[in-house]
Amino acid sequence: MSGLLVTLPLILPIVGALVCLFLPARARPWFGLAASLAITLAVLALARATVLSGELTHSLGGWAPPLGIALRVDGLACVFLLLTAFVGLPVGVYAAKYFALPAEAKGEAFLFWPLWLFLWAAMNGIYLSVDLFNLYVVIEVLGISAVALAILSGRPAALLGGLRYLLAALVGSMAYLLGVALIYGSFGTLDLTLLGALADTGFTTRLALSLILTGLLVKTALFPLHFWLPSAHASADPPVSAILSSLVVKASFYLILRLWVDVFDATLTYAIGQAMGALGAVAVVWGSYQALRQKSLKLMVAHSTVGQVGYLFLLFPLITVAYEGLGDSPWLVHAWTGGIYQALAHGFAKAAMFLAVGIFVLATGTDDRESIVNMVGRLPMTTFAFALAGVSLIGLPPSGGFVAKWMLLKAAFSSGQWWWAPMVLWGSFLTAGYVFMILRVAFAPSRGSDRLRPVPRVLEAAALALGIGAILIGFRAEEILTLIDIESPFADLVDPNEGGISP
Amino acid sequence: MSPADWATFALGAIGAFFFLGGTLGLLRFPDLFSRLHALTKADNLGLGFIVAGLLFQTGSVAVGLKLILIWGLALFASSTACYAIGRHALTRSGTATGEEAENERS
Amino acid sequence: MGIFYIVMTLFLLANMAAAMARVFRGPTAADRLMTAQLFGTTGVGILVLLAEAVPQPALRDVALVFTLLAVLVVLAFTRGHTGQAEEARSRGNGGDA
Amino acid sequence: MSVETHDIYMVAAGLVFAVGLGGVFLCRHFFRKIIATKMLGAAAFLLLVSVSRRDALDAPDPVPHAMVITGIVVAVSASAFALALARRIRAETGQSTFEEGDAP
Amino acid sequence: MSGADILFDFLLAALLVLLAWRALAAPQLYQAAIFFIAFGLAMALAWTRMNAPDVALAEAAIGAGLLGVLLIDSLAAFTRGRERGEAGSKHCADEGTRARPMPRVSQAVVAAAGVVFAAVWVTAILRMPEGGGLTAIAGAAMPESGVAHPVTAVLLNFRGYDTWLEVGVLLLAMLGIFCAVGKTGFEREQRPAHIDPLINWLVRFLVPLMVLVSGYILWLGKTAPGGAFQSGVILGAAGILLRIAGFRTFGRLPVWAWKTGLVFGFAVFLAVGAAALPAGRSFLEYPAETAGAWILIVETACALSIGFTLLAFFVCLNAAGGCDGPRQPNRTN
Repeated sequence: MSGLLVTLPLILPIVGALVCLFLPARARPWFGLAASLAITLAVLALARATVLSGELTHSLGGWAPPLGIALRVDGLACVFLLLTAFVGLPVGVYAAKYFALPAEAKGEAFLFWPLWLFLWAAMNGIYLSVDLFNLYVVIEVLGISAVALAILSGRPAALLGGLRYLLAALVGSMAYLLGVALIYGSFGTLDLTLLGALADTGFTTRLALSLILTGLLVKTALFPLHFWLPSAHASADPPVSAILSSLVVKASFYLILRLWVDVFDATLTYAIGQAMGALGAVAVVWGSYQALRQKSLKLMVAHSTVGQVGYLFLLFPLITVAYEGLGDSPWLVHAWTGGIYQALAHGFAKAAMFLAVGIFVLATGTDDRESIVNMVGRLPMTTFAFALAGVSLIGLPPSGGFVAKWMLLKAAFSSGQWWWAPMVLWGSFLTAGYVFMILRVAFAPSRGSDRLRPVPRVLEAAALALGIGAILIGFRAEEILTLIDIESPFADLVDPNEGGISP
Repeated sequence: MSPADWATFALGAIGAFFFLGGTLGLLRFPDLFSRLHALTKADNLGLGFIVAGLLFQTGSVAVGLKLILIWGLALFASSTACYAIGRHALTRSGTATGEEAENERS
Repeated sequence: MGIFYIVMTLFLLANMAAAMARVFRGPTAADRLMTAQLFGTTGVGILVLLAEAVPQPALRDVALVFTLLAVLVVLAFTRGHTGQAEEARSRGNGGDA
Repeated sequence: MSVETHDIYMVAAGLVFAVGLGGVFLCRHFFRKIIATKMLGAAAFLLLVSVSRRDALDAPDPVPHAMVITGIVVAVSASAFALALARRIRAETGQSTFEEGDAP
Repeated sequence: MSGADILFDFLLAALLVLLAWRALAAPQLYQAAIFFIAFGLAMALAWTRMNAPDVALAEAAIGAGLLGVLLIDSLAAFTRGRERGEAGSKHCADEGTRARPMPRVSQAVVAAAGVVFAAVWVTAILRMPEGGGLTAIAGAAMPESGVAHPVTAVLLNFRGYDTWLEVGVLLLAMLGIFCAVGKTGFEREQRPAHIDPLINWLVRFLVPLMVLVSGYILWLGKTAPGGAFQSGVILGAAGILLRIAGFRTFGRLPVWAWKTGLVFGFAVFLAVGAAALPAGRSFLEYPAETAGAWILIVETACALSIGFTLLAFFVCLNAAGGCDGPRQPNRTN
């Protein structure tokens, strides 16, 4: 029975995508939403089984590694599967309504559902797979479906952004594949678990690690490899932007995290960790600064992603000291959970933000920052959703973003790497800058005509649901931490008294 | 070396000679159509002699037939290709020199 | 006999490398395409020789597939260009969007 | 230590990769960029097969061969997609490079 | 290893690098395309030198045959329609098609970076541990795989999940191309072309032969190099040949038929794989006794679908930029 549980998050979206292709356009959203609901239920069942019985594995084709390919579910995988489902569901609701609007240029919107379900399958595939080459194939599925979604609108800007995205993704996956070839040549296996016991500090392994990391960093859009992200994310349709920004970059981040702790822990050094952290810190500052400068709403949110992705990488210097024998301290857990929490919080907040901005653009017909005057009076629900997302991005107290940043700060101080703390704070400060700049306009009294195009309530509700989600995960820290700890590399370090960090 | 080996050796050498001739022709001949002519020599005769030489080494009829099929196909494809290229060059430039203007360049 | 095959393949490979010069010089696209055609035939020659030398019978299948598909590129080329020329001649600049 | 076939192709793989990487960043036309990504793929495949040949000459490791066949098909699909995008951009805007001022 | 052997490998490897470089640095796009096709051919030879005939077959079919057609066909789209329009577009075409000479300083930097990379690379190769590989494990599992050829066993049984996803990538790329091209992709017909009598004759002879060879390669896969992909590509090539020659048979298919053709292989693979789950086996596990038969079914379905998809690539790519000059900007759908 566990076989069915483990494979359903993969099979369901793909079956959904194939069926969607043959349905008439009218029926697609309804079927797509039903499929999304089914996937969410399947993921919940899988998470429950994981909580009850610990790690689950499944050998595909009945062939165990190293010959065959295995799927493995642990706490980390569950957290990301759940994030995808709970962000994907409201975005799906939004998309169902959005693509039904009689907008001017709809492009090939009728392909949204098959592509989105394929993309969902690919993300789930990444969270489940523990085979280096299989991950390459899944990454390509992810990349191609993401680019196809990004160009749905058919506008020239989207096409150009999409092509740049595709080329960057291809370079990334080829660098990854070259690294995998070096690994296979060195160790003769592709299974992450087996490799974890074999990986060494040899020159070849180091080169393989750098190639694989570089490839994945391109896809995660870490500074300075983020050049493709703003144009691709800002030119897509709002639901697609939300998916790309909040979920797709997380999939390659997850993979880096997974390889970092499961495979290359022996190969890593203090210096590599510090370098990743440094890039992250620069990204935080650069992305936030660029976001401040943008006149276009969507570009601002896209640049904000570059900055927020930087936060994720502050995790690496903090967990890498462990491999230098500097200690088995409980603060490693803080760093680990802080990083994962940042991924969750950003996932919800960024989706909410893109959906809200999409509504603004829909209502005013322009992407200009100054056009949203008096939104608080005209579209209060959406403005509220935007504000909630902003609160989480800044890291103000009751939100998920606060928990993430608090834990990262705590880990930075207790590990003695205090220099990451000002980076976290400065990033928050800059984020507050662009969020409040938008809110200032939204709260300003309107000067001219107040006429807006009508916006369906469903769109606003979906954005608000995600905004509330970004805050809510700050309150549900207990459950999420329990899940993260299942088979976590730092599970034995958990101090039960330190577990919940309720604000 | 058996007589069959000698035959392979000799025919292979003739084939190689035609390949050399084809390449030299392609490089040295002044205009497109004479280069085309040189090319067909390599295609038809060069490969033909090599295949003929190899026929002496094959034990089974099936392998021999496959080799002949390969040669036949190459012959067929190259003559069609040359026809297409030639026709193309004629429609393009309208002259038989093939020296079409450098407008492929930009 | 082994050395004979390898010398032959070496010779054909060197031939191929030399023919590259025509791709540089052109001057027409047709010349470049002819060179590709010669590359293909030479490659097929190398493959059938290697099939005997290694020995690896499957290489004959590779050669077969090569010859079978070689003509496609040429036809794609002539179609793209002849079509363009004819089109330009017959109806001026009419787009077909 | 004697030089073996696989050593030669392993080194060639690295060089082809370097050429491809240079091409992706330095070439401006979409068409060349797409070809450059194909070079990167070819390099990775070359390395995979050449490491597979090291341990056995008569019975090579089938796993990398299968991986390369999979990889070739995947790479061709991605290239075809990129070509389609580039052609559409060309048809719609007349543009076949990224604009000046944009990142590569 | 004789000296001549090594010399051959050296020459071929050098040719590979040279062709790769020229394909990217040649001044004109046409040269680039021809060098790239030659590069594919050299790759196929390299595969045979490394005793990988399966890969060589795939490379011959895809790399040299099919991709060559797609590139050459696209080239025409990139170089045509240039004359129309203003200085701006001319500038664009000139800048784009021709490789620009680099400034001296950049050249030096690039060369230095290349030398450093090469040094790092050679060191890594020299220090690579002698990894075991999976030859022995795969060999031991062969009797249960249902086929006699190891590469086919890996592709369709041991690591069937990768292969299934790969067929999915083909389908997905097709959807992507469809997005890129727009809805008109299938509907837009070619101009009624005048079919040249000689080419007509060639096609009538070659297409049945291609179908025959495709079947032969598929059947071969069970015991020797060959199988679904190579076979599917040849099938696709047959379709493309028909298209190129001006036959329009496939353009008239209704959209649902196209969709079925694209999805067919992937769906059959999925169905066979998922049928194992209720029976208590793993996903994509075949019943032990009948594995061979199931693999043949999956392979046949995949070959048909792959052929169909590749043909669809070609047809749709043609619609992406087949016409001269810019298209009407505001398309309705």
